[in-house]
Formats: sequence, structure tokens, C-alpha cells
Amino acid sequence: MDRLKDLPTLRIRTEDKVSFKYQGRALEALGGDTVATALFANGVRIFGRSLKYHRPRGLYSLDGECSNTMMRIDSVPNVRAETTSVKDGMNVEAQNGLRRQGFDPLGFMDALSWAMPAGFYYKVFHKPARIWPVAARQIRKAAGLGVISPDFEMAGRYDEIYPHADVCVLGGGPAGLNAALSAAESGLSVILLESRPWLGGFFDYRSKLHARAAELALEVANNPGIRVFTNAPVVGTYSDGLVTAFQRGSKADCFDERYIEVRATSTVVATGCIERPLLFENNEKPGVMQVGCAHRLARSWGILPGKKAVFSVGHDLGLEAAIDLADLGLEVRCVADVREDGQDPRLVGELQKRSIPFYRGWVATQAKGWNRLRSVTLGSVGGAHERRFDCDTLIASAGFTPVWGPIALGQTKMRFDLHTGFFLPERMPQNMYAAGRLLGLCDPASIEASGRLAGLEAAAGRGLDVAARMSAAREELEALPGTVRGSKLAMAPVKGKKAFICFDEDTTVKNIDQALSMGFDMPELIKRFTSAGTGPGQGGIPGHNLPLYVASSMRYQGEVRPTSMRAPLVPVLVATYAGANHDMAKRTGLHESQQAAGGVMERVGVWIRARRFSQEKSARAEVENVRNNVGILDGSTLGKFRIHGPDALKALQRVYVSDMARVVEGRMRYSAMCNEDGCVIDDGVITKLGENDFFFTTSTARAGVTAEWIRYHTRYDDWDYSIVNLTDAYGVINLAGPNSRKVLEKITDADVSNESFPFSCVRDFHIRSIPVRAMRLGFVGELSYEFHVPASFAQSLWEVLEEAGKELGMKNFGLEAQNTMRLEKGHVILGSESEQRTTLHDIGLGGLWSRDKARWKTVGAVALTHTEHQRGRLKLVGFKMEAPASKPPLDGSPIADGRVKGYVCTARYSTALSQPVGMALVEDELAGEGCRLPIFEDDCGGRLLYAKVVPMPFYDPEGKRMKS
Amino acid sequence: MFWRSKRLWREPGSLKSSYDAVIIGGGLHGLATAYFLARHHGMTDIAVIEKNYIGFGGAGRNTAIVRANQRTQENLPLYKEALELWPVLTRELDFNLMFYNCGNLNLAHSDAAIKAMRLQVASAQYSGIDIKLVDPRECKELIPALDISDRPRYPVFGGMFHPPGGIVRHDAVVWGLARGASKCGVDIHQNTEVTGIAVSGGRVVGVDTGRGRIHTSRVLNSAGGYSAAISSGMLGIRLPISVLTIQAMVTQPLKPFLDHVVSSGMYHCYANQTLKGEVATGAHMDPWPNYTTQCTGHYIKHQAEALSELLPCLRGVKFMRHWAGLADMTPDMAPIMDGNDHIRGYYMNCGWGYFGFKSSTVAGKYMARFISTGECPDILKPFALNRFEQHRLMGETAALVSYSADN
Amino acid sequence: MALLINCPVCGKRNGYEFRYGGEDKGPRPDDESLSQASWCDYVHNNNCVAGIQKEWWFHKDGCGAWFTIYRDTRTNLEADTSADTSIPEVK
Amino acid sequence: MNCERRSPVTLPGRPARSEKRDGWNVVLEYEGESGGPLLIDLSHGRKWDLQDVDIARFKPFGMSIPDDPGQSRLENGILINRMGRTQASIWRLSEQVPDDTADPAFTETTEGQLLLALAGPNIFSITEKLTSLEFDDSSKVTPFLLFGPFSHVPCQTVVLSRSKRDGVLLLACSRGYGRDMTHAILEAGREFRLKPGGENGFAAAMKEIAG
Repeated sequence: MDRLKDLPTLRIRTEDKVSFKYQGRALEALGGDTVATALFANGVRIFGRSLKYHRPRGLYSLDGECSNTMMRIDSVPNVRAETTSVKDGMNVEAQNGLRRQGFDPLGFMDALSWAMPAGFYYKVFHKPARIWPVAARQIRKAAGLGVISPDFEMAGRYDEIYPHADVCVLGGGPAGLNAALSAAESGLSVILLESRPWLGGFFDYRSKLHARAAELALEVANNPGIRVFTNAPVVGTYSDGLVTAFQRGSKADCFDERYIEVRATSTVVATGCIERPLLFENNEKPGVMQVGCAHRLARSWGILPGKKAVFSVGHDLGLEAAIDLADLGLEVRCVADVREDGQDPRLVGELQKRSIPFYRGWVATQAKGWNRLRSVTLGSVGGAHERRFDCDTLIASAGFTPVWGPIALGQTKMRFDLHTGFFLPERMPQNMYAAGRLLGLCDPASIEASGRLAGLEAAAGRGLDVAARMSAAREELEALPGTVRGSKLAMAPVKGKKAFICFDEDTTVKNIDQALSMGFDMPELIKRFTSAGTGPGQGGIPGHNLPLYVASSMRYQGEVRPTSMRAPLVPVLVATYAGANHDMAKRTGLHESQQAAGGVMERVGVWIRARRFSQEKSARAEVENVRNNVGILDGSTLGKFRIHGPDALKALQRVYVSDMARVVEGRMRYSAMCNEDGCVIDDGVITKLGENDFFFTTSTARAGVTAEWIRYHTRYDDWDYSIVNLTDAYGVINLAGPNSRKVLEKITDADVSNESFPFSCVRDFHIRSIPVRAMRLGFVGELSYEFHVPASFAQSLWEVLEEAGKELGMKNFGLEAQNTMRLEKGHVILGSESEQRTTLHDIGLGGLWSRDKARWKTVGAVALTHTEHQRGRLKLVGFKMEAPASKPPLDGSPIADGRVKGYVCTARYSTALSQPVGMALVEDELAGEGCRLPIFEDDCGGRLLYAKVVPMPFYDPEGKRMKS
Repeated sequence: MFWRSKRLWREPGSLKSSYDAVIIGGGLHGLATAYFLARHHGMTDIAVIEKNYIGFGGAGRNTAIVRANQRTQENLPLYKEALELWPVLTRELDFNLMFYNCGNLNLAHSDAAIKAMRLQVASAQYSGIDIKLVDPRECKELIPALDISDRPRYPVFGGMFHPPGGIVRHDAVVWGLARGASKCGVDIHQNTEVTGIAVSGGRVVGVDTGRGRIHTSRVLNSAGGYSAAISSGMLGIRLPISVLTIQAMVTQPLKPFLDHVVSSGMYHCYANQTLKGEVATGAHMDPWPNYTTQCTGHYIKHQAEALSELLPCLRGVKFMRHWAGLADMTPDMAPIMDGNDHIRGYYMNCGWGYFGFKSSTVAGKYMARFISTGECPDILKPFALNRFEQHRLMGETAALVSYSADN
Repeated sequence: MALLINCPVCGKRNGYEFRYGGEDKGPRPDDESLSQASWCDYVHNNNCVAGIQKEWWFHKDGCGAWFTIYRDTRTNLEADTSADTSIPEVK
Repeated sequence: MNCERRSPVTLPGRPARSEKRDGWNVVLEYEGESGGPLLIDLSHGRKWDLQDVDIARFKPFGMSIPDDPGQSRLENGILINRMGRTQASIWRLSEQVPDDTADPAFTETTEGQLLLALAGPNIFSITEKLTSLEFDDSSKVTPFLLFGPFSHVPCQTVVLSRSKRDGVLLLACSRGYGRDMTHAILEAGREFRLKPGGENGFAAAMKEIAG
């Protein structure tokens, strides 16, 4: 198709040829084309098939208010062809069974529409019950628009930004541009978001206003206080000035789409209007399109919408478009205007000048044709007269509807305004200002003035003194033409069956009537019942007509309210929302060497740690090496804290169950923290550094919340103490095994003999020149040293130890080996041997609790008192299998004895004991020594395993090895 | 031909001055209780009073997933029966509730999670519920869109597959129960807000509403997110409940590619494809109490980040609609079903958190028995309120509470 | 919503930087004075006010302060309570 | 035996000049630094946490603690950041001054933190891709401290200087996040040609601030 040439408003670059594929055919487009305009220019008229009835659908609007033109583009489903720039090599495919234009094997569905009234599915397919699963499968197959392959990998680059501004202006039309300018001129920083690729809004494509749009756009571009994002649709507004949007990138950008989160003090909403569809028979036939669509198609893309057109409009922009398009070469057969009066006489004169028949108080009542429009019937609004016109295009629009999504999302109620026929906010949300067409203004000067005023209002809201300028702006606005009386016509005077209120869901006016008759009397409920407005068009088509139609129905008693707006206001790719999605994990200073040693790395909370050092899941070799020789483990993730200050001891008394006054320098003390329910939440060791100066460790999982916990539980006390989280400041290396002293002796001058550095003591010394704090702990039940080393030295210390341990055959061990060994010792890991409801008593650690410190109001102490002798609780026990040759039961298997009476926490094969051992939480009636535990593993087919309760620890019960 | 264009439920007109029982809340629990009372216990003089329209709250905001793989044996039979009730009610109500029995896959991303799942699976199996542990390869067979490689930050270690679960059309349940209850004589008063509960001599004597006093000797508080506020504000009974926002969203409709409900605790994410083809997803809660049902930008972004790793093909799919509802959370994530105790005639069914949909019909069934007889059925006894003061939390959450200052 | 919380140290910040710490219930009563019921009431029970409540917050991604604010649970907006003494202190 | 100290990060650049200092290998300059903003690893700089109810009584390095939380003070290469009512952090950004932190109210945190500097053009265009913290808040006077998340990780950030999108910013977070934080920043900075920079680049930027 030849494009119109030499229009100043054109947005295409004729010299810039783009080739793309549509349904396998190579087509040519021009630079600046969207996929939709390129297809239209290539003669494509049927863009898709409707969801339910498979009706042919064409280009209707250009801003993506409905699913008519959703395509599969480069394997991405449901892409809006109207808002996607065509690119070289793009592969465009139609969706929903449209194999070739004009033929659809499911086209007969349309003829069956009578059998599918609103709520159809609720009434059928459930009798007899067995047909439902079959029907459900068929419904699933028929539903859905696009196709996504499960192995689809989204190409492209996605990132995110979080800019700040004083004012965020939504919409780069004349009102938004003026708002941005007046706010920026007041000294405020402004962010302007515009969904189209260029600024100018509805000035941009109009012959007399185009130059003004360009002028404003230039002024904005030159203003350093205004940051403009074009191609950036707003997707959400939230309270407190948060606006989310995304931007489509161009070739020059480093992203394909970028998620934007703007934080601004004030928001100016200048999103303008979309057109309100006219409801008549076959109102969505290919060939029926909106005024702005037809007009912009010609003015911005140089494409005439058809050859012979009928206009059925309800506003002056429709008249202007008819005149302009006629001048550009469209044969305008006639113009019907639903308004009896109120038209701009100048425009009426222009129509007469061109001998275009003009029908006041007339409206389209029926469109005819199948794949293409053949004729249109117009009728008088009262229904008395009717005339038919042959044409290939019907340009139809009932009126305007403001794009009030950003305001409605700001949690305000919308009410119907009789004069404009708009839903307008009852009150503007805090710090939000509206300007331009969405207020009902239509006069270009008024729109600009309202924008200027809104910009100043935003400045005033930011606390600037602009009162004088504001009142001047207000006076200026008041002197200009005010809001325009809107068309209130809800429905053309026809009894049509196929007047579509929602294109996406194929919801007809008749369906709405059916819903009303069934007692669904609110737009929101009708939306749920008929699905109207729940389609991919995000309610753009039915958003205004549904409540208006419901209100005009006799059954509706309440106040007219539109259905709820929901973010995202336009559909947003999951990839775009995900943005950069940086993966932030913590690594210890030994990460690289652990990995190099073959460590199988896993996430453990925020950390990445080595589970084992071989593919063998039980890590048996690692266990045996520690038991018989010496092993080395990276324990750096352990929580580490210093607490100091006059009230440090008090704070520890509050959170630890033991009496912290008994912690002495040089020795460690093991204790636990409980929550108020008496449930154990953490354990670790406390060492004393000096008077009211302590160093303590926590479990890895709790390290991030320990300071918070202690501060929380002392928040009313005004105690003077300081906590420093030193978790990352120290690497921790655990040297364990009977030969560990031999390794240590080689590399330190300190006396590390059992006499001068016995079990449960802590010593500071140097290994080579590296300062360490060494603790003698026995978590794995062997002679063991835990070295706390400044994190920058951790790798060096590791290397020193490795070197020293080489001749003994020292090896790495990981969490799995540690787990087995501590189990053999009967040591618990919280979360593994405990759950939410497990108290200190339940887990057998009641001895840690010091009951004579009530004055400290120790967290959990009251519950520990209440539950100390409580029956019927799950208690932790050790068990061995009745058949020692049995495999260890699987972790998590219930103890089932008529009913579930507990479960296996951890069970492993113990090499040292040559049999499986385990710990379980069981009801106290089963907790006695010698009790039989029937274990029900998943998929055991009813064959239980039997264990018996035995005392713990299983291994080295006197603790000779760890104290040696 | 199919169509009888009749109202689904009666417009009851004016509020009567007395009813045998008043049910606060026209959500699923309230409607189900009314239905069972009227249909199975012969108590038909019942008013359901609803501040908005029926199904306005959690009933219409959940993502309609049903399953019976709870953790404890107190919960298991209840949810099992709930699952078995869908086809029964579809028949009884003569209304297609569209129970789509697609099965649920829960993913585990660590050995510890596998262990926790084994307890859940084996306990459920022991209670006669169909469920099994599956390995990553089987997960992939069930959900071809799943990424089981080591690319995600939390790779898939396995999962549990629960064939009897699925999804139900939540609005259909609301409308079907309303129609069923209404047919039996229950009056459903929409746009009627409770303003007080009148108690005299330790007995319920009436309910005050925006439209006047109703004399009654029995009242059920099943007001979902507002139950705790009603309880503490109108009766001075404070409950161990926090009312949190839970958000969910759907993508644009797609041809079927996700055949089961899939969920991951680690990613705080579940996804299922509705009969319309939309992928419904959600899971996380905003951890501060509020009654706004507002959505947040933070949340939808989080969800996109999670789905990008879990089901990477969804990166090419667009989110379309995002909404929120209220969840009344108890410390042990199990409900409070109790009553007729300190105040005779006062019953409560609340604290369901985000399990309120799947359990609604069975809770209604047993609450109806409770209300009609005044005797708590055995199956509900573990859900008594006093478990919190007796330090006997239910253990429905496997994990240690990672941290929650207010509990 | 874009919950903003006013941290006394850092100023207004994104609510997701914070952790909610419960209704303000005052200091815990002494161990001795707590029966099972009053213990439960202090530890577990809430008012769940649909309105303004005084509550604790912790700035976890920021300065690490615990502090109280008044917030309207119906709007999620911080309430200016300087002129209002009618908000009940929770027992 | 090799007892060197390691920074939490290794920047992906080729060092042109470096020196050994107190066990650390400090890169003074990377190849091809000129033009564009720099990301500089300063983790070897000593850092302290100072907490006390009467924090104003301390004069570390002869400097007084800023009065209000959020304020910082930079003198002779010592930066003091007032973190809260009772807390301040002290970062030694220059080697010239002797220690003065013996009081038990000080805890050395050098080892626990990653400390990075972003210096040069467009650095605030980079940070806005990682955080919603507002560095261009006109009510704040440089140098100032903002506590908050960068890519979800809690950070202490100090703006030393700013003009439009340019300036000098310090960022400290838990050492364990070193690798991922650096990666995220470099990724975000790619479109602005962010490069690894040596300590000299930071010194030059500091000189400019002082000058």
C-alpha cells in the first residue's frame, strides 16, 4: 500500500525499510511502524480470532485496549502488535487458530453462541459426574490465547532502575508536558513517563496542533530538571508516591525492557482518554475502528483506514477526523453523531462544505459482513429511523473514557459525573493531581492550562510558595472553555445478540442481561460471573461501558461504580518485572578453596557452604577420617557477636536460659535461647572477654536476627549495652580428630597440651603470625579446635593447616559428615531435632535453664515453668534399630502406632558403632528407654521398621575422646 | 435451552428481628455452615449477614487450590474430607463447582526440605491419602516447564506429588452454596454490617447490625479477616491472630502447558493454570497487619523473580492482574474452631490464614453440627483456642519459626 | 500500597526495609504474675484493630533500631497522633 | 609461610601497580582506568564500630563525632559516620594517621566488611539501578550516611561528594556478600563503562573533594 506522503505529522521513515515475517510470509515495513501498522499497510485486516466464538477481529484501537491484535512475536505469546515496534527479522504469527486469513476451523463456534449464555459452565457438564473430567480437558484446550513452550527461553536483556523526583508526571501529552514544565520551572525535579514512543499526546497527529506538540516536546527536552522516559507505560501507582512503569529499549539502549520504580513526592496524572466503544450489533467486525485509530493511522503512519467509510461518533474529535480524513482521500459516506446538539458549528460547516451528509442524533445500529465489513445500518437514537450504507470501514466511537487507572489505584472511589459522562475520582488521592482530558476538557488551550496548574499544585504540595502563580493559572483556566458535555448513550437502540461489551472474553450485552436476571447486580460481580473485563485488554474496552450499561438497566438500584482497577495497568512481562534479579549470596573466605577441593556447594540460608567432598551421599570417608585421623571444616558461617557495655550481662540474662553471671574468662559456656513459648530457637557458646564484655556464637541461621532479637526483648528496658555483629569478621576453621593436636603443634608456639588448653576452654594465640582465638569444642565428639581468625587471614590459615596436616593425611569434611558425627554424640541441631513447638525440656536440654533468675524476665522462662512437667508432649529420644543389620530409617519418617506419635529427626549409619542410630521426637509415652518405635516410611507398603529407645550419646558416652 | 434465568439466591428483603442463628460473614465458611445447618440439621431460620456482597473477601481472592497434604494428623482427616466433598457438593447443589483434579506438586530445594516432606507424605499416606515423594526427574515429567538444572539459586531436590488435589472455581462455590442455602430457607443479607454482639448472663442474645438488632441465641463469627477484630472489638475476646495481606496475580491466558499445581516453599511461590488458561501465582504474605487489601509493587516483582528461576518459560509471559486478600494467621497456622464455652451460643471459626478456601466446606459441615447440637464434634476438638495458653501449638509448620517478634 | 515507615534514625523509607514487631503491649509482666491465660494474652493475643494502632518496627535493612509508630491498619499510612490522645494504649 | 591477607573481592581487572601493605595486596592502579567511573576496593582500610550512650565524649583521631544520625565527617582521611543515637562507624581511608581506638567502646570491624568506592561520572545513574535510596536528597549535606539495601543487601553508604549524576560514594556491607555485590555493581555500571580502579584513583578523587 502506498503511504500518504509529506504530512508533517508522519512518524515513519520511508527510506528505512524493515523486513519481517508474518505467517511465514516476508513482508516489508517502514522504520517507525508498529507491527500493527505494518500489517495493516500490507493489507492484513483480520488480526486474530476471538477467544470463545472465534470471530474474526481486526485493528480497532492503536494503544492495545483489547486482545484483537495480540500476536505471537519471536515465540513470545500475546504481544500487543499495536505497541510493538516492528524490527528487522521479526517473526510475527497470528494466534488462536488463525492459520490463514479468513478461514478458521472453529469459526462455527459463533453460530453456537446461543447455547453459551453467561455462567454457562456452572450449569452444565457436571451431570453425570463422570463427564466433567473430560469436559474440563476440552475447556482447557479451547481456553487460552497464546502458546508458550515449556522449554521456551526468553531472550533479551532486562534490568531495573529506581529513580527519584519531586514530581512524577504520567502522560506526555499537552497537559503532562505543561505540568512537567511548570513544576520544573518552580525548581522541582520531574520525571515524565509516556507510553508512546514520542511526546505530544493527542496534539501530535492533529494538523493544527502538531507544531505546538513539537514545541512543547522541545522545551521539555531542553529543561534539565525534567527526565523523560518515552516508550514507558505506567503499570502501577501506589500510596506514598510510588509509581511503577517499564520502558521498552531501543537498539541504542543496554536493555530490551527495563523495570522502573519512581519515588516522587507528588504525582500528576495526565493520562488523557481512550475512546468508549459504541455498543451495537457486530460492533467489533474487522473494519470497525475507533476514531483515534483511523486518524492516527493516516496522520502518523500514512495509511488510510479504508476506501469508503461511515462515521458514527459522539464527539467533536470524530467530526474533525472525518473532515481531515476526507481531505486526505478517504471517501466519507456520512457522519452520524449521537448528540442532538452541542457540536462545534465550525466543524459542522466544514462537513457541509465537503457535502458529507451529517446525521445528528443518529448512531450505528448494525454492521454487516463476515470477514470484512460490507455495510452499516444507522438509526436515529430514538429508534424511529434507519438507513443502510455500503462501506468497508466504520469509524465508531461513543465518546471518551478517561484513563483513570493510575488514580483509582491510589485508593480512591470513582463516581459517575453526569456532565462529562466520566467516572471521576470522589477526591484525588493524597499528593496526586489530575490534568488534561481525563478531567473532561477538550479545548487545547484549556488542556495546556490545566497541565500548568497541576504542575504548580504539585509544587505547592512539595511546600513551595507558588500561590500567586497558582491563582493566575487557575484564573487562566477558568477563562477558557470548560469540560465538555459527554455522550451518555449506553447502547444503540437495537436488540442485538452480538453487541460486544468485552471483546476479549466475547461478552455480549445479552450476557450482561442474563447475569442481571440471576441476581448479579453489581458491575464487580457481573465481571466475575461473565468474565467481562478480565481478559488481556485489562478492561480497556468494557471498563466504562459495563458499569454504564448496568446502571442504565432497570434492575440496578445502587450507585454506579466501575469495577476495580488492578495493577499492572498494562500487561508486563515476567522477565521485565524480574529485572536484573541479581543473585546475592554470602560466601566465606574459604569458598574458593572449598570449591577447588571438590566441595559440593549448597545454599544454607544466605550462605553457600560445602555439604560434602565427594559424590557419595553419606560422606562416610570424611567421617572415618575425622574419627580416626584429622579433618578440617569451614565453619565460618557461625554467628559471632560481641556484646559490651554496662548492661551487657543483663541483656544476656534476658535472652539466654542459663545464668550468664557464671560465665568466666577463659572458659566457654554452652547455652540456648528460647522464644516466649519456651521453644528453643538458638544455641551457642558464650565467652567472657572482660567485665560486661562477652563474645558469643549463634547458629548460622540466627546470625542475621540475633542483634534484633536481643534489642527487641530489651526494648522497654533502656539498658546501656552495645552489640556488634562480627559474623563476617571472623573465619572459623574447625580442626577435628584424634590427630588434630599433632597438626596444631607443628604450627604454633602456644602450649596446646590438654593440661594447659583443656576441653571447653578458649585461648588466644598465634598460628605462624596469624592471630587466632581457639576454642576446644566437641560437636563431632573428637579432640577438636575451633579457630576464629580475622576473615582476611582465613585462607592463609587454611593453607597453613593444610600444609601441616598433609603428612597425616588430613582431609576436608563437610556438613553431612559433621551431621553424622554429631548425631553419634547425641548433639542436636535446632530445626533438625526440634520444630516450632519443641521446648527446651522436650529436647532434653532443660538442664541449661537456670530457674532462679526470674528477676531477669528471661524470654521463655514462664513457658518453661508451665511446661516442665507437662504430659503428652513430643520428647527427643535416641534409638537403635531392633535389627542392627537394618538400614537407617529415612529422616522424617513418622513413628506410627495406631496414629502418628512422633517422627524420626535424623538417622544415619554409624560406622563407629557398625549399626544405624537415630534421634526421634516421640510422644512421652514412647520416650522411655526400651520403648518400641514402629517407623512408617513413605511407600513402605505397610511394612514397618522397628527401633527401640536407647540412651544417648551413642558414641563415646563419657566424652573421653573430645576431652583427650 | 439450558437456561433458567432465575435468581441464584433469594433477595430476602427486610431483616427479620429474630433468627435461630446468625452467621457473621457471607464468605465460604459462613455460607457453608448455613447450608449444612439448613440442609442437614434442619435449622433453616438462619441469617447470613455480609458487610459487602457474598464472596467479597477471601472467598473470591484466593487462588482456588485444594489439597489434603497437611502435616499433622489433626489436620489431615479434615482436609481429606474436604477434598472428598467437592464432587458430593457439586451433585448436591446441582451447580458445577468445576473441581479440576489435576494434582499438586510441592517442590523441595534441600535435603532438609525432603525430610520435612517425608513426614508430611508418610503421615498422609498413613491417613490413607494418596501422595508420594518424587525425584527431580519425575518433577520435570509432571511439570515440563520446571527448571531442574543447577542454574536456579535453589535447585530442585525433589518434591511431593499429591494426585487428589487440584483447583476449584472459587466463585462457583460461593454462588452454589448461596443458592443451596437460600433454597433451604436461609436469608442472605448483603450490605449488612455487624456492629455488635449482645451478650446477657453469659449467653448470646442478639446481633446488632447497621440495619438493626437481630434477636438470636446463636451466633457464628466466620468473618474471615475481620473475625479477630469483631471478637476483640465487640466481645473483648482477644485472639492469637494477626491479619496480614496475601497477594496473588494472574498472567494472560495461555494454551495449557502447566498440568498440575506446582509450589515451592523456598521460593514463596505457587503456580497453577486455571481452566481459562491464566497462570495464577502467589504465596508470600506482607508481614504486617492491615485491612487494606492493597497490592505492592515489591511483591509482583518478587513473584517475577521467583518464577524466572522456577518456571523460566514464564519470562515470556505477561502479568495481567494483581490483587490481595486478608489472611487471619495464627501462630501455628492452624485455625480456631471453638465456641459455646465462656459465652453460651457464641461460636467462632477463624484463623484459617491462607488455608481457608480448601477447608471451607468441611469446616462448615462440622461447625453446623457443633452449632446445631452445642457439642463440639471430636474432629474439631484439637482446634480449640486454649491450645495456645497450654503451649500446645499444632505443629502445622515444619520449620522453626525463623523469626517473628510478635509471637 | 507503598508502605513508608518513618524510622527515627533514617527517615521515611520503604516499608520492606523493616520488620513488623507486633502491637505495642508494654513491658512483659513479671514472671510470677503470669498465669497461663495472662501469659497467653501477653504473648499471643492481639487487638487486631481496624484503625490506628501503636506498634513496633525494626529497621532491619538499615540502622537496626526498634521503634514505635502509630499506623492506621485501614490505610497503611502512618497516623499523625500528635494531637490525638484518644488512641488507647494497649493493656 | 604465606600469611597474606585477602580482600573479600578480586576485581576483574589487570593491576598496573600494586603494593603489599600490612599483609594486604593493595592495587594502586589498574590498566586502562582513564575515562568513565571507577569501582575501587578499599576493604583493607581499617574500620571501627563505636557504641556508647555518651558517644559525644569520644574524639577518635582528634575528631568529634557528628551530632546527628546520618551525618558524616571527613578529616585527614578519617571518616566518621554517625549511625544512630549511640553508634558511629569510623573508616580510615588514608594511611597517614595513627590509631586512636583503644577504648573498649571501639570494636574493629575491618575484617567484617566489604568497603567499596564508586567515583567519577554517572555513579548515581549506576546506584539507581541497584537501590531506591535517595542520594540526591537536597536536604542532606555531603558527606552523609545512608543505611539501606543495595540489591536487597543492607549497606552503609556514604556520599562524599556529588554533582548531578557524578560524585564519590562509599559502600560497606557484610564481607560475605563481596563477590555478588561487586558483580551486581559492575553489571549495573557496564552501560556507563564502570571499571575497576586502584587505590590511587580514590586518593585522587579525595584530593579533588578536599581541593
